[in-house]
Amino acid sequence: MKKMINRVEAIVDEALDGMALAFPAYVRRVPGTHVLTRATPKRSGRVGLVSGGGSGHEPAHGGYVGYGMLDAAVAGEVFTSPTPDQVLEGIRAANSGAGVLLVIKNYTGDVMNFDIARELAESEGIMVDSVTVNDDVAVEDSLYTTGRRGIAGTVYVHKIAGSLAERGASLSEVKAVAELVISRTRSMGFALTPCTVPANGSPTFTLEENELEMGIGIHGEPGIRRESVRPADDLARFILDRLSQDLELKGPTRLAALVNSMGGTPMLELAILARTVAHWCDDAGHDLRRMWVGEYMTSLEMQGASLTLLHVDERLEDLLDAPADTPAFRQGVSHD
Amino acid sequence: MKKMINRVEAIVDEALDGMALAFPAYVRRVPGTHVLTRATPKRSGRVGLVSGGGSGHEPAHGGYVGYGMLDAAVAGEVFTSPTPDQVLEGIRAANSGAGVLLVIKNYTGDVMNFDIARELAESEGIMVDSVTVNDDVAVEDSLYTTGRRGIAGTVYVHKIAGSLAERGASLSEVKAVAELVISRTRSMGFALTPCTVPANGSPTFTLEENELEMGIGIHGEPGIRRESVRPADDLARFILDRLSQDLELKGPTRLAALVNSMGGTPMLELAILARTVAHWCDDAGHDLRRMWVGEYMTSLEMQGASLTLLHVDERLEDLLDAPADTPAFRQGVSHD
Amino acid sequence: MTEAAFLDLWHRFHEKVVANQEVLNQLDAAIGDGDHGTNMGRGLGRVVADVNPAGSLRSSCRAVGMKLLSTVGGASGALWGSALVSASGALPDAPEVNREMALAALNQGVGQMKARGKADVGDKTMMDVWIPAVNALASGRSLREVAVQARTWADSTQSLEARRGRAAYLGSRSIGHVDPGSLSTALWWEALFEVVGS
Amino acid sequence: MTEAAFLDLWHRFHEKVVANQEVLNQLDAAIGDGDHGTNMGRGLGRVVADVNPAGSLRSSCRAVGMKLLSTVGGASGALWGSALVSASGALPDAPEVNREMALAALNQGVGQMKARGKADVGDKTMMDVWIPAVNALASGRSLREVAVQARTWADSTQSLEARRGRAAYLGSRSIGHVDPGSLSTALWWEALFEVVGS
Ligand SMILES: Nc1ncnc2c1ncn2[C@@H]1O[C@H](COP(=O)(O)OP(=O)(O)O)[C@@H](O)[C@H]1O
Ligand SMILES: Nc1ncnc2c1ncn2[C@@H]1O[C@H](COP(=O)(O)OP(=O)(O)O)[C@@H](O)[C@H]1O
Ligand SMILES: [Mg+2]
Ligand SMILES: [Mg+2]
Ligand SMILES: [Mg+2]
Ligand SMILES: [Mg+2]
Repeated sequence: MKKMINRVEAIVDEALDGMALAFPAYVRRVPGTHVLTRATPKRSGRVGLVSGGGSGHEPAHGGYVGYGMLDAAVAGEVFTSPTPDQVLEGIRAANSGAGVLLVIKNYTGDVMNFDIARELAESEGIMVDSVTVNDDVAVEDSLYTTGRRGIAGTVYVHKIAGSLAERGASLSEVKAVAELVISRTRSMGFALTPCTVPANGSPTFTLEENELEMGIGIHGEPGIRRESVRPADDLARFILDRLSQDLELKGPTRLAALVNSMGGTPMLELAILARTVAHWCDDAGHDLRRMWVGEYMTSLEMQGASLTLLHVDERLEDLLDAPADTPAFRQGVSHD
Repeated sequence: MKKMINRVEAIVDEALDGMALAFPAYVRRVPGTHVLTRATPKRSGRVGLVSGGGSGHEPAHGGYVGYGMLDAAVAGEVFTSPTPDQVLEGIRAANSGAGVLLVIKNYTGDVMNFDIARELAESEGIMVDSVTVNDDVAVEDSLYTTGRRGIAGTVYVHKIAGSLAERGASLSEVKAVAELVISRTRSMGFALTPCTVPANGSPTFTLEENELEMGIGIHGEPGIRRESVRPADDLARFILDRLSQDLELKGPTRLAALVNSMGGTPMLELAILARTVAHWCDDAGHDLRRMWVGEYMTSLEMQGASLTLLHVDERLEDLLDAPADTPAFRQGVSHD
Repeated sequence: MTEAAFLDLWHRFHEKVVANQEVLNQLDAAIGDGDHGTNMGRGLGRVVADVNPAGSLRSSCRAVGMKLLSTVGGASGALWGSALVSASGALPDAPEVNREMALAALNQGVGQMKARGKADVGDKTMMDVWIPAVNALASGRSLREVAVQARTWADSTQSLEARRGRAAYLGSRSIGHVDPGSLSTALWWEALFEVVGS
Repeated sequence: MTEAAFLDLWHRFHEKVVANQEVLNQLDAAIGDGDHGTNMGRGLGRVVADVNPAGSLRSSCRAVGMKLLSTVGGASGALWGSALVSASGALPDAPEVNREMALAALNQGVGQMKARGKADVGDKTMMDVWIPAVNALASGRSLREVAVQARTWADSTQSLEARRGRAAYLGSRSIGHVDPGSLSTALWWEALFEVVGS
C-alpha cells in the first residue's frame, strides 16, 4: 500500500484539519470532533442539513458543506459509519432552531448510528428528521433485506434539499423534497480497479486485466457481478437502460445526469462517458437538462465510475440550478 | 491497460465532444477541430486568452474555458502538443479584435507548435503575443537547455491573466501580468504510481511498492530522482523548502498555494498535504492568503501530487480572487 | 459474576479480537468492507484503556457500551454499543450479579440488537450466534456448551445468503463465506466462558 | 530525384517507422513521454494516404510538410513539418530535381530545424543525425555511406546527456539511452538510400 499520508491512524483527523485549513472561508472543524460545519452559519431559523458517513468518499461529505448545501458533515473512519456522539455534534452545529434533517445513505451502520444520534438529539429538545437515500439499482430492493444502498445520487439530495432549506422552507417541506428526489434518483456503478482501505493495507478484491466489477457500492466491496471489460459506450448504455427501467420512464422525460468518478478515473475518461449519456438521452428523446461530471462520491483511489439519473420537473430543476458555494461544488457565479 | 474508453484513436475526439455535451452552458467545440471555446464569447474588444497542450491533463485546459479564464483551449493527442493548424483555430476563435495571448507550457513541442501557429495568425493580421510558463523547479534552469517545464502553476496564469483580460486590459498589460505571475510561481511534483498512455498500453515507468519518483513532469516521464516513500509531511516540507528557496523568499511573505492531484490521488490524501502546507506557512510566518486543493493539472490516472507557491501582492490577490465560471473552476458565488 | 470478572471479560475479548483481527478483516473483505476486525479492535482497545471499575455493574456495563458506541463505528458499533447500554438497565447498581439477572440483562441486550438491526436467525449476521446462545442458556444449557456451540453457529453462517448488513448487497455471492460479526460474537462467548468458568 | 521517388521515400519511411513503432515508443518512454513512434506513425500514415503527385516537387514537398505539421504533433511534428515547408521553397516547380538542388533543399530544411529547435550537434536530438548527414553529403560522400553512418550517429546519442527536448529534463539520467528522434531520422536516410540508390 502506497499512500500520501503520515500515519494510518491519523488520516481522518489530519484530512479534516486539512479541509478546514484549505477552505477557511467555507468550513471550520468543530473542535475535538469529526464534524465540519459552515464557517459562516446560515441565517438562524432555517432548517439545518446534516450528512456524513465513513471517510474515503471525498469530496463527500465535508466538501459539500456551505451555502446551498449542507450545514454540517460528520466523518467516520475510512468506510466506517461515524459514531452517534459525532453525529450528535453535527446535529447540534447545524441546528438553529428550525430543526435538522439528516441525509443518510442506506447502510445498516449509517442508519443505526444516525438513528441513535437522532434519539440523543431529540432528548436534548432538537427537532430532527431524516431521509435515507437508496439510489443504487444494482441491489434488489426488498422489505426483507437491508434494501438498496445509497451512492452518488445522495449529492442530488444535498443540493436540492439544501437549496430549499436555504430559501427558508420548513423541516417537513425540506424532508418532503428530499424524499421526492430520492424517489426519482437511480444510480449504478462499476470498478476497473479495487481500492485499498488504509487500515487493511491490501485491496478488497482483485481484478484481472480484462475484468471489471459491475454494481459496486462505495466501500470497496465487490459488486454484484464480475464482467469482461467492454467499451465505455456499452457500459454506459447498459447502466442507463437499467436506471431508466427502474425509474419506469415511459416516454421522453426531463432528466439530470451525474457522471461520477470512483476516485481514480480521470476526467478524460469521464468526458467519454458523458458523451454517451448525452447521446443515449438524445436517442430516447429525453430532455437532458443538466449534467454534472467529476468526482462527487468516491471510493478512495478506485478506478471506475457511476451514473445517476434524476427525473426532474420544473421545481426540482430550479432547486438543482440554484446557487451553491462549497469547497467542492459551486455554481451561480454572476458575470459582469 | 484498462481504461473507460471506446477506441484508443477516438479518445481525444470523444472527450472533447463529451465536454461540450456536458457543459453546453460553458463551452462549445469549434466544428471539425480540437478546440473548445466559450459558449458565450466574452465582450468584443477584449483580449483573448488561448492555452492548450497535449490531452491527459484534464481539467486542463478545456475545463478552464469560461468567464474569467480562457477563451479557447486547444487539445493535442494524449501528452502530445497540438498541431499549429489547431492552435490557429483556437487563436481565431479567441480573437475579437484586441489581440490574443497564448499561454504556453514550456515544452519544446508546445513552444514550437504554438510559435508556428502564432506566425500563421500574424500573417492573417491577428495580433498575437505569448508567455511561456516554466514553474517546475525540479529541472535546472539554463540558457543552454530547454529550460524548466511548465506544470500546475500554469493555472495561476490562466486565472490571473484571465481576470485582467476580462476587465478590459490591453494585450501588453495582460501579457505583463502573466509574466509577473510566471516570475513568482514555482512548483514541484512527485509520483507514487506511473500512468499509462493509451496509445502505448503500458506504464511509462515502474515503481516498487516503497518507491516514488520525485520531480516528475506531467507527461508520465520519469522524474529527476527515485526515492523511498516517506510521510506526506516530509514530502511536502521538502518540496516547499525547494520552492521557497527558488522564489528567494527572505522573510514572511504573502502566498497562495496549490495542492494539485496528479489524477489518481484522492482528495482525502490531498487534504493531508494541504494541512502541512498551512503548517509550513505558519512556521515560516508566511501569510497564506488562498489555497486551492484538487485536480488542476493531471497526468491521466497517475497517483501523486504537486505543490505550487505563488508570491502574491495586493493586485495579484485581487485578480486571483476575482470571479470565474468555467466547467472546472468556479468562484465568486453571491449568497443572498 | 463480579464487576472484576466483567471487566476481565472485555480484556480477554479484546485480546481475542486483536489475535483474530486479520481474519475478521478478511472475512469482512469477502462479503463486506474489510473493517470489522479493525473496528472492533479499535473500540475494545479504548474500552480496555479507559473503562475503570465503578463498584457497579450497571455503571461499568453502561460505560463499556458508551465507549463502544463512540469508538467502534459501523454496524457493529451501533449494535454492540446500544445493546450494552440497554442491558445495563437490567443490571443491579452493585458489584456483583447472579446468573438469573445476568441472563435477563443478556436478553435485554439481544432484544435491543434485534430491534435496532431488524435481523433474525438465518439473516447471516451476528444474530445467528446471539439468539441461539441466549436461548440455549435460558433453557439451562451450560456456558461451556454454549461457548463451544458458538463457533459452530458462527461457522454455519457460511452456507447462508445474507439478508441484513452490508453482505446482503452481494445476494447469493455472499454464500460460502463466514459472517465476520458472528465470528467475533463467538469470540465473546469464549472469553465469557474463560472468565466465568462453568 | 523524381517526384515519384520522392513520394515513394515517404511510403518507405512510413513502413520503417511502423515496423519500429514499438522501439521508438520505448526509447521515448525511457527519456521522454513514449509517443515518438505513435506520433510519426500517425502523421506518416496520413501523408501516405492523402498526398498525391502534383507534377511539382515543390508542391509535393510542401504538401508532405503541411500534412506532417497538422498530424504528427509534438516536437517532431513541428520540426519535420516546418523543415519540409521551408525546404520546398528551394525545390523547383517541376517533377524532377538534380543532386545539387536536392542538397540545397536539404540544407534549407535542416537550417529551419536548427533555427526552430535551437539544438546543435551534441544536444542528443535528431540534429545529431541531420547535421553530420548533410555535411557528409555536401563534402561529397555517397548516400550509401551516409545511410550506413546515420545509424551510427543515432547510436552515438546513447552516451550523450540531453540538452534539448523533453529528455533534457532528465539531466544525467538521460545518458545511456538512444534518442528516439535520431533513430527515426536514421530510418529516413535508409529509406532515401533505398529509393534513390547511390
Ligand atoms: N442489521 C444487522 N443486525 C445484526 N447484525 C448486523 C446487522 N448488520 C450487520 N451486522 C453485523 O455487523 C457485522 C459487520 O460489522 P462491521 O464490519 O464492523 O460494520 P460495517 O458493516 O458497518 O462495516 C456483520 O458481520 C454482521 O454480523
Ligand atoms: N529542440 C529540438 N531540436 C531538435 N530535435 C528535437 C528537439 N526537441 C526534441 N527533438 C527531437 O524530437 C524527438 C521527440 O519527438 P516526439 O516524441 O515525437 O515529441 P515530444 O517530445 O513532443 O513527445 C526527440 O527524440 C528529439 O530527437
Ligand atoms: Mg465499515
Ligand atoms: Mg509527446
Ligand atoms: Mg465492515
Ligand atoms: Mg515524445
